[in-house]
Amino acid sequence: MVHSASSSVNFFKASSGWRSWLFTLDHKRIGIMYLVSIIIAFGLGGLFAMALRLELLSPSPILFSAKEYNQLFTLHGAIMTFLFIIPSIPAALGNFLLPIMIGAKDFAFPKLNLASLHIYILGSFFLLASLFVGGVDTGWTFYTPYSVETDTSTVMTTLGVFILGFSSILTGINFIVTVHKMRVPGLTWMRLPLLIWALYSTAVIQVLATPVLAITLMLLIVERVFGVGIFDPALGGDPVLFQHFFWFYSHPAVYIMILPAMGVISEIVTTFCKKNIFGYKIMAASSISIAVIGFLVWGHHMFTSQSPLASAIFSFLTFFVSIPSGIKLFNWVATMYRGNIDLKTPFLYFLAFLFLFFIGGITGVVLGALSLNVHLHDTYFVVAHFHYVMVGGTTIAFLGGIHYWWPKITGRMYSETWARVACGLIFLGFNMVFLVQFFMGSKGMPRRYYTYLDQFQPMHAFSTSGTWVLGLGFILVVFYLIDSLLNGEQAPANPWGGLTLEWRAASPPVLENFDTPQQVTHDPYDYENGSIPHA
Amino acid sequence: MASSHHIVPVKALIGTFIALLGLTAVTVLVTFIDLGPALNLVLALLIAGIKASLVLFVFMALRWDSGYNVLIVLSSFLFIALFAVFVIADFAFRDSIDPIEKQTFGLESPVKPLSEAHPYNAH
Amino acid sequence: MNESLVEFGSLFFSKPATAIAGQVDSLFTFILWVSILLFLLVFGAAAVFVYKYRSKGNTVIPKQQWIHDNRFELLWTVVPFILVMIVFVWGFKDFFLLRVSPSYSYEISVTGKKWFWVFDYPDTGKTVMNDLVVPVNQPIKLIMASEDVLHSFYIPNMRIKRDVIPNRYTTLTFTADRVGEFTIFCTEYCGDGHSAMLANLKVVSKDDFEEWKQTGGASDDMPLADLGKKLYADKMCNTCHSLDGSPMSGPSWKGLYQANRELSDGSVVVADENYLRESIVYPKARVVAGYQPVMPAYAGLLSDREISALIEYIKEIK
Amino acid sequence: MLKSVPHHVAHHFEDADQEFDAAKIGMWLFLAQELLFFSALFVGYGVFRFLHPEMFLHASKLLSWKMGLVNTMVLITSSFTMVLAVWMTQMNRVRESIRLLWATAGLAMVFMVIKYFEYSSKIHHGYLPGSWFSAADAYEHLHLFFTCYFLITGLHGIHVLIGVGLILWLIRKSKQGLLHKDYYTPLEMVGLYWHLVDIVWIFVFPLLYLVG
Repeated sequence: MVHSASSSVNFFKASSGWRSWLFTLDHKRIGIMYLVSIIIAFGLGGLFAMALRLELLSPSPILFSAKEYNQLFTLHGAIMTFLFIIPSIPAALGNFLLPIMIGAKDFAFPKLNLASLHIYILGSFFLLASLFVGGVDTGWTFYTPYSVETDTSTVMTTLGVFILGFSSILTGINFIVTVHKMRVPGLTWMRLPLLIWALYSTAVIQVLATPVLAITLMLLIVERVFGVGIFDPALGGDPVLFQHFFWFYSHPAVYIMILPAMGVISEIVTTFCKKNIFGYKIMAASSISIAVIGFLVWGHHMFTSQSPLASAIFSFLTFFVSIPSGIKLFNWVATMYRGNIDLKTPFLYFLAFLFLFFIGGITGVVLGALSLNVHLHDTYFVVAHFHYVMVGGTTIAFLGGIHYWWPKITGRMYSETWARVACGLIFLGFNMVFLVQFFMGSKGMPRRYYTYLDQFQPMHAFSTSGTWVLGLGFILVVFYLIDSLLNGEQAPANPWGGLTLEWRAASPPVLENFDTPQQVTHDPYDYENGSIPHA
Repeated sequence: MASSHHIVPVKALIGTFIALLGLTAVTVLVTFIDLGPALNLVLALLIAGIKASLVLFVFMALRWDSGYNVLIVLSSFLFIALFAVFVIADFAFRDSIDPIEKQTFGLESPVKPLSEAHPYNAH
Repeated sequence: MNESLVEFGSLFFSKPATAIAGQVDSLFTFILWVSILLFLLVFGAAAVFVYKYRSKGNTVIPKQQWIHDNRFELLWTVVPFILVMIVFVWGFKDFFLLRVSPSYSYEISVTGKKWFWVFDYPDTGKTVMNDLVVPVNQPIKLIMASEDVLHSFYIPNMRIKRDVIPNRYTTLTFTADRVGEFTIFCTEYCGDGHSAMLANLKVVSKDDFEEWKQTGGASDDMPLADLGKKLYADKMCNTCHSLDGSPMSGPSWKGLYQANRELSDGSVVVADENYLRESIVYPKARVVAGYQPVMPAYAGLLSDREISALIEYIKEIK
Repeated sequence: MLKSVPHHVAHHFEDADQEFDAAKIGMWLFLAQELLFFSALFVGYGVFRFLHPEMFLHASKLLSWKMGLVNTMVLITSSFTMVLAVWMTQMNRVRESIRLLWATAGLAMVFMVIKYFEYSSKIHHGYLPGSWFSAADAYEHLHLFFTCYFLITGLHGIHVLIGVGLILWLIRKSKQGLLHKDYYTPLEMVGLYWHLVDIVWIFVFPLLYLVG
């Protein structure tokens, strides 16, 4: 057994050596390893994005060939989706926080948790190995028949994604079981922190949707290697069937990306307003309903390829997702009412999230409308929309979460000034890159274009210049966070005055999270009646 | 929480086993009665559904298990059903409105011919 | 020259060229104004809260917290629901109007290939590449199919788009309400030449269209080499063949004429007129070593004069 | 009587019940994802059957429904022996349980042997998926039926083989006395898995072998 007898040692110091990390069963160490991996993946995906935008500075080729450009955007998409956004909040922050926030010593299945990490690393190797064996140029969606006939190494990449899927499924199973069986006494379902509700809903999607992606990619590999004809029009198969299969996972996957972000935002807004969340029950219920409705709307990615009847049904159902998302937005704003608002960095990220998610959400409504979708589908409008949701939503919330729990995870404080500067740069840079893409897209600029009409150049150039501001912001974050690790002052157990269970633990937490058994007696954000730990 | 250890009575197991074998025979028999392809398929799926429920509820002891586990199984079957229905519906209604104008949703093209003697009225 | 999609002074959308396109845009305008209103409400409130309730350096817990109010929660469930349902019905209606084509539509068949478009006019037996010519105020029905991978046929000014799928016909319909020249894009990613898979839509008056059908707009008086230069761009040869010697998907045309070509089966052939002609019409017959046999056959797509023009042009590139 | 080795509850659980319930929910979730893993194949089957109903009718006659029936019976019986094995362990009759596990594994192998004969007959006649199809036949897309057939039964067959491996592992564990009436979680979990493999086959049989 890795765990030592003395449980009151901080988990960093409990044991040492690379084996004590790579084969640990401690959910906190696994969470940190995920965190490091996904930050590396994000850096790589970000570099690809910068290179792409650099190429698009000019309407004619400047840096890369068409093939290289296509491989760049494919890998940018695949890395950001499968290696960064999907595992970002659930696997990294969730792994670290979920057991602590429900007062458990660990996940229900620690070995399974470690296995998920190892599977994730294995899958990443396969995905990245495709870089060295011919690249992959299908776009992250792997649409047939192009993916079947391209001469690049589609099999290697899809195999990587297939393996990564199992990491996601096992994490999901572990999360659900842990929330069901490992809560401390008094922590009823209606007292769960909203992040836990969000992670729980996410896990449901991970378990029920990811296997469909796995079998779809398996079929793609079988199709490519053996030519069984299921997606091959020449053999009577149907390429649109692949799109159905792919989006049956990949649309719910969008909610794997955004739901945990919403959870993080709920945690931040309550703590920095010292307020109970407005409408707890409807917030929890909206997470679950987003997860469920999310399964029924995959066809809205296919309005230009499927039957008009199916399009109509999917468009109708799509609008139902906007209702719970809207409720969340309004409730966050209502939570601020008569609070005691502390404008620290995590709260700034909350405000940035609110703004960007609003734009992402409204443009989602635009795209849900059938007639407008026909015009905007596969243009930069879509590109801008999903970046507003995934970067403006998830990545901003992820950064907010990192800043919020950084003292808890590392036991160190970071520079508040630099953090605010970086937050501002990221917000500014992000809007520079993507706001202009809405205009471009609505005028008809198609996505995945290596060269484009000269008339779009000013807008493309402006967008590209934004990537430099955005990149600078991210680099700044890395710098002051590393500085905080080396020179930061010791963090107290509860620097922000949070009320949820993780703030009762030490910073950083001890080996099995708490020295003494915990008990919950109040609602998670009941500031009026609950007492702030270590206050 | 009550422990979910439940020992299924052996009689129930044997009964289920016999019922499963019997239903298998029924499935084969109904194939040889021609009820039209749709009804045959529905019947085959219905019998398979009963057999699957027997296995689920008795052999897998779902009947005595917690409600949550029942929910997991039911929701996965529900999602599979929706998956199948939507995809097949898409294939069934492909291009259904393009050739027809007035019959579908009472729609009429907003475009009116400039004159009755239209040069391209050939079709 | 095609009409520019980007206009000074307008943020969203290009200038519509069909009646229904304007209708589609008005839904966007509706959503835009509603969301601006919503934005002002939500962020106005947020700004007021941040300013009014910002911490004055203390950690006082606010008393009598407002944590729940059914009236408000109902309000922001029901109002957005009504709004999105309006958007749904509106979008649904226009979507079907965009889809239905009248029975007297003029039919044109469209074939997408890597990486160009072929338009067949069944009533005249006419076939053109990348230059779709249609009469104004006449409903047009495009019957589309792909010969290889997925493509998507997109005319931004008409607000229409539809995937073009191998082994299946999809249709697209529009009625241009003004004369002009517009851009057609491929919007479904289809490989290296995806972004070069452009075509032009020329909307002309009925008389001009009749005349075009007779003559085909062929430039009989243009010198062969000049015509070849024009075709090099119009027929998308430039997607795969460079003029400066750099290899793309296909061999460069620089110094190609009378050069020795090593073929994939090891034999060597001189690139004379006959070889060049064969390589245009049946490109897979003799493929140069080191290249994939990806070029589509242009048999039937180019007239004899056009083939000669291309060969003349190749001769000029040294 | 085999000597039983007491089970230690893992450190992060409160008691054995919590541990057992956790394992069970986890297993059911795993089974749910298994069902969805198979689902795309069935949806693909549904689409092609919808598009080519006569071809499917014709094609299913090319399969031997008798072999399918025998296999169905074999698999149902193996499910029954599996559930009895669990019951025996619950009664602390571990020796009988081991015998029943052997029976289950044996029946699974019988299933695979019949499958082998079916496959070789199809391969012999050229009834193969997609581009491998070489039989002369009246229907244009007949190979699509065999694409569905080989994909679904192939994936199912892999699951049967994994099941056999798991059953052998259980036999070993039982012999070591690790499974007894106070602790039989692995046995019950593998049992659930085995029944799921059975359920999949219950749908495969009428859909592939008995098309109207």
